[in-house]
Amino acid sequence: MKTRVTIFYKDSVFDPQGNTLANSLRRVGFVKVKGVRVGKVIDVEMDAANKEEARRDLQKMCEQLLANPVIESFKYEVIEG
Amino acid sequence: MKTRVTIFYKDSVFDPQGNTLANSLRRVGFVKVKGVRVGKVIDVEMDAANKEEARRDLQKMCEQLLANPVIESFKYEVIEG
Amino acid sequence: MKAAVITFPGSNCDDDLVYALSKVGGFEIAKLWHKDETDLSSFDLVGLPGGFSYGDYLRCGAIAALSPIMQKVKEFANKGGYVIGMCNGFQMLCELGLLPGALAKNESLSFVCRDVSMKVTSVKTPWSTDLKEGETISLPIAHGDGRYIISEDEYQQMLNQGQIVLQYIAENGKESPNGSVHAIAGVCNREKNVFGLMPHPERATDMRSKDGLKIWTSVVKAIGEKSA
Amino acid sequence: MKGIADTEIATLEMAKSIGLSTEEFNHVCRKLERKPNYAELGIFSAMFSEHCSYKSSRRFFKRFPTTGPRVLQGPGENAGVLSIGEGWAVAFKMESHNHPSFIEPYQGAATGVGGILRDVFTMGARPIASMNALSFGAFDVEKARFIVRGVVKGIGDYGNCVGVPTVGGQTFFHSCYNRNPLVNAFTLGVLREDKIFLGAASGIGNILVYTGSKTGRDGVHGATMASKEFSTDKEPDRPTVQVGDPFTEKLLLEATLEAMNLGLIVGIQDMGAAGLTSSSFEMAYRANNGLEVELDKVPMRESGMSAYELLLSESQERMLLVTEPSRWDALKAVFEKWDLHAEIIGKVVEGSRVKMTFHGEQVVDVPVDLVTDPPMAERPKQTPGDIKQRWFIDRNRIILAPLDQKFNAVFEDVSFADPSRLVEQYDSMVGNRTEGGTFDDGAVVRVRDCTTKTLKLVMSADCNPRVCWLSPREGGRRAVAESAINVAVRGAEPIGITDCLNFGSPENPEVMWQFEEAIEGISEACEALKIPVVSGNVSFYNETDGKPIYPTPMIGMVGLMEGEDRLMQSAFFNTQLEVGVIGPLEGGLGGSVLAHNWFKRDCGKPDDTDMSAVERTVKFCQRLRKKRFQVALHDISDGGLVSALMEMNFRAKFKETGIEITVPQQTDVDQFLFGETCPRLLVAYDPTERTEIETLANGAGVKFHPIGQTTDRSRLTILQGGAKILDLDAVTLKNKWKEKWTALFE
Ligand SMILES: Nc1ncnc2c1ncn2[C@@H]1O[C@H](COP(=O)(O)OP(=O)(O)O)[C@@H](O)[C@H]1O
Ligand SMILES: [Mg+2]
Repeated sequence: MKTRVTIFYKDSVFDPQGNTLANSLRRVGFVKVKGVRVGKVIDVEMDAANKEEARRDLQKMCEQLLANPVIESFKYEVIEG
Repeated sequence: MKTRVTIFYKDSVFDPQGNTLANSLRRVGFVKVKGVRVGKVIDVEMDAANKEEARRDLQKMCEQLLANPVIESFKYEVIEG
Repeated sequence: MKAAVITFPGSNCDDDLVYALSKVGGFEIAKLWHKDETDLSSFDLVGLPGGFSYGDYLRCGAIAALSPIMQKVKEFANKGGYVIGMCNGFQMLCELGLLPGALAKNESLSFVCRDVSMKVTSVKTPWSTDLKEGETISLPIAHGDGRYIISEDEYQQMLNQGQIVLQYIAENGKESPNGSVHAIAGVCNREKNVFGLMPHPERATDMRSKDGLKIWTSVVKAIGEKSA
Repeated sequence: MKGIADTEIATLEMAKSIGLSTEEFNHVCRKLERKPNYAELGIFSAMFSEHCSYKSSRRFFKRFPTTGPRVLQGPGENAGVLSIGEGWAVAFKMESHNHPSFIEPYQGAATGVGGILRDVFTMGARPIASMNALSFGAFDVEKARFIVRGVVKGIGDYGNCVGVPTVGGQTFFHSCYNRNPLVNAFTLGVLREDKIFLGAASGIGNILVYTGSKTGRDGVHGATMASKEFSTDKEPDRPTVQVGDPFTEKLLLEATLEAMNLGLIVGIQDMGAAGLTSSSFEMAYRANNGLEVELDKVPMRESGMSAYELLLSESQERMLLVTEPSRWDALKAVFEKWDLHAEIIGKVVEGSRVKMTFHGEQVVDVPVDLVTDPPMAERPKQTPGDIKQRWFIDRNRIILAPLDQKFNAVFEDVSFADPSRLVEQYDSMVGNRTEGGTFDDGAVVRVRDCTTKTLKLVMSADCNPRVCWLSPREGGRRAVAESAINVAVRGAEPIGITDCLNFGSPENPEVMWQFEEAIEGISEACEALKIPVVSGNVSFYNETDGKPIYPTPMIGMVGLMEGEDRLMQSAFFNTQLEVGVIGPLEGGLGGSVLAHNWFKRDCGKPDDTDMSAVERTVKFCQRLRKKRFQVALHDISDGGLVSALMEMNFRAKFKETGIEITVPQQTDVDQFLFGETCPRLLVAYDPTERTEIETLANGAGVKFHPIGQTTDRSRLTILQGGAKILDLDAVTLKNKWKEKWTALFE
């Protein structure tokens, strides 16, 4: 089963990388760029019995290992059964 | 307009981060994990006139800056108009 | 001889390079700012220094590759001018397309700084005539993204053309400190006037090791021959 | 507290909820002759916090010797400054980032490095070397990994990116830090003696300029948080974690130094703890002037921010500076060159008040000294009732045990490990100033900036918390003595220190006792060595659930040497050396690694350091260097002589190096091998030079005894009366030592 986790800094947390990237994009001509946030995307391939189980596991993985709850927020989805 | 770019190493490029994460996940008990790939997700907020224009700009951004075609592949989408 | 050292926002080995070049002697050194669009044709050598241009955000060297001065660097290189990039400068040269391949995160996922041994693979470049083929030299490395990636075909081709200049020597059971393909530490373009390497020859001219000096004396010789 | 207007009149409840005591609130109301509003209350709450006010500690600083011929700037500024000759000077300081690093190890440690770098470059100095002193909880790989890795990566990523080499430090594991890790960061910079910049808002009519990153809500109330202890049952109110942006820091560093060079800056201070509040009030205070600030002008990252938030935000990489109006255009141009935004946010005025407006309303109007001179706290102190029990050490249980067990107890100690896997994550060479042999005793950095003479700086950060817990006075003394010796073994003269005093809650009388004792010890030692304390930092409230950490007065020592000669290093440089002890043959076991691991608790009374012996030893080392003897020198500290020997052996370049020593007659084996009295050194030299070294030692008034030699048999052999009492394979030992910390980083 193909699943995907996306992790970003929480909205209240400053994202220096996104900030620098937005400035750089504007500088090279993409003047319509208003803001950029950079995060991680983690594609996890797993042998889950069903989507429910996959989601339960993903939730736990995010809490335990993939994301840092102090500064990050996460989302996950099953892409393909 | 909210848009999202996702960038991964090409399949031919070894992804040490994904590899380490897969091992760690299995070590802490997620034995069903078969493989992990880690990439970047870049949310770009922009003032495009329409989705077409946004896509054109995203394509250019990826080619010029966001992705390195030697080792990476990219995808983009308009999330919300 | 005139050398240009280009400073980008976040460069931090620019002064180290100036120091090394002044140690080598004979250079009139100009520090240029990345926004300058100076014509470089009066220079004999252009150096892209190490550091963290733009904080290494997004990809090392990627944002710097879009700096205004980079078009001039490209023109200079395409006309045969000598260009060297160390560490972050190497990353910029790959991002610019002046060198083949790309540099990815170290396999260990950690930054690594130490003196490492490497073998001289090709002496048929302007950068390595003062070295001996097969010789082992020691240079410091300090990087988190030094894993050089290139296809096997390209590697073979580059090897045959003498473009593979330096390769790490296995240590502690690891083929290289960063996981580079074929333990590659430094490469040239086909014409050999552009050289990129992850180690820091500019940090090895006096105190720790003097092996870096030979790279500089090699190119000084090449410059002399060219103008003769 | 959300939803309270900046101008709402404060109540006692509000004051208490943000950390002010009833007395403090009343003091403010009395002096103001009115109740403060909410924005003003925020200012008092932050500035009266222990972290900013030093209310429990300040009165003790008088004890420190702070003067001397080299002192150009003592405590009281962003960093201390010492002259190093030839018109050059060094600015340095150490600072803690303990609480933030516990909450988010990576960002906490990273922003700690950012803060100390700014403290140094605001003085006009270019940072050329950093150190970090880390104390972690018990070495349990699974638990420790997250924090150790995060902290180390945070320090590395920040310092590496800015391009300041990390050249030294200390790493220590002990269960007393289980929930209170310590992250102390030290930075040293070089500057011209006559170009020292101060954090003073001088010159009526001058403008107040904000530059660097924009202000967000991050870390609102960080200073108050650092002044509270943690509790396990209640999640503390956590302010938004501050994220470090080393790239912006680098730009700020370059732009600031460039502006200083062009004469565009009158006064400058970074916005660290308590952000805009502390920087503006402290700058006004130092210049004896008032300020008028328009808060609407502060560049904001988030919308809808209140004055309260703008005042208390601890967003990173921000600077406040004062300049003449005529320099504004030039100043702005410098910052713009470096892609930084600068904004005029106010001006320097006569008088002694800071007034701030926001959205057209006056939100702050308070006297400067009411904020900067908070009421001091008189904390009671008390000697721990169990100190005598702590000093008890059951010697019989040690004496009767087999030597190999004792050796193992010391060898297996987790703090006795090859630090490579950790320190290689730091760029230790950027700047082309670092000499080889970094991370072995004192780190040597060349002041390349000075071209008229070869000047080298040697630095070391030291503290032995075990000793501090058993005897805080000796702990303070020994931290100074050991760091002085670490600097001396490379041949340098110690010239000054900075300190970072990490303790539990000052409301605990035993902690106050520890604090005062440690300061006494540091001061005695500095007086004996005739070196000043030029800067420092106090971190209280390092405790969880009422359990304080061991007192940890970390010392950052700076030494100076001149001339271009061979460096003394600690590694054995060949296999035919003779090895000798400088100092007493026996050391005390009180507070030793052996006692700790043997009894599973820290015990015994640590021997008092003989400071005059330290002074003589320092001189001896300097003379060794002057005589150009090729020697390896290493101090004996944690783990005693045996550990020091192994380190000299393991650091040797050649695999087969071994060592064979003999326990001298009438010497207690345990005290000889494992005792930790200070000062003791090991010296290795070519046997032909023995008499000369002996003469030198006699002349310097230090004891010297040859005890053995290096060999090419790669064994660690200890003989007594001709019999081998220990004989181990040195390669196996070395491999274990090398691998000890590997798992933390995999
Ligand atoms: N333990 C100490 N020893 C000597 N000086 C100290 C000590 N603690 C603080 N100081 C001095 O008091 C001043 C304020 O320190 P601090 O609040 O840590 O600075 P900052 O405002 O940069 O955080 C500094 O000049 C510092 O050198
Ligand atoms: Mg400060």
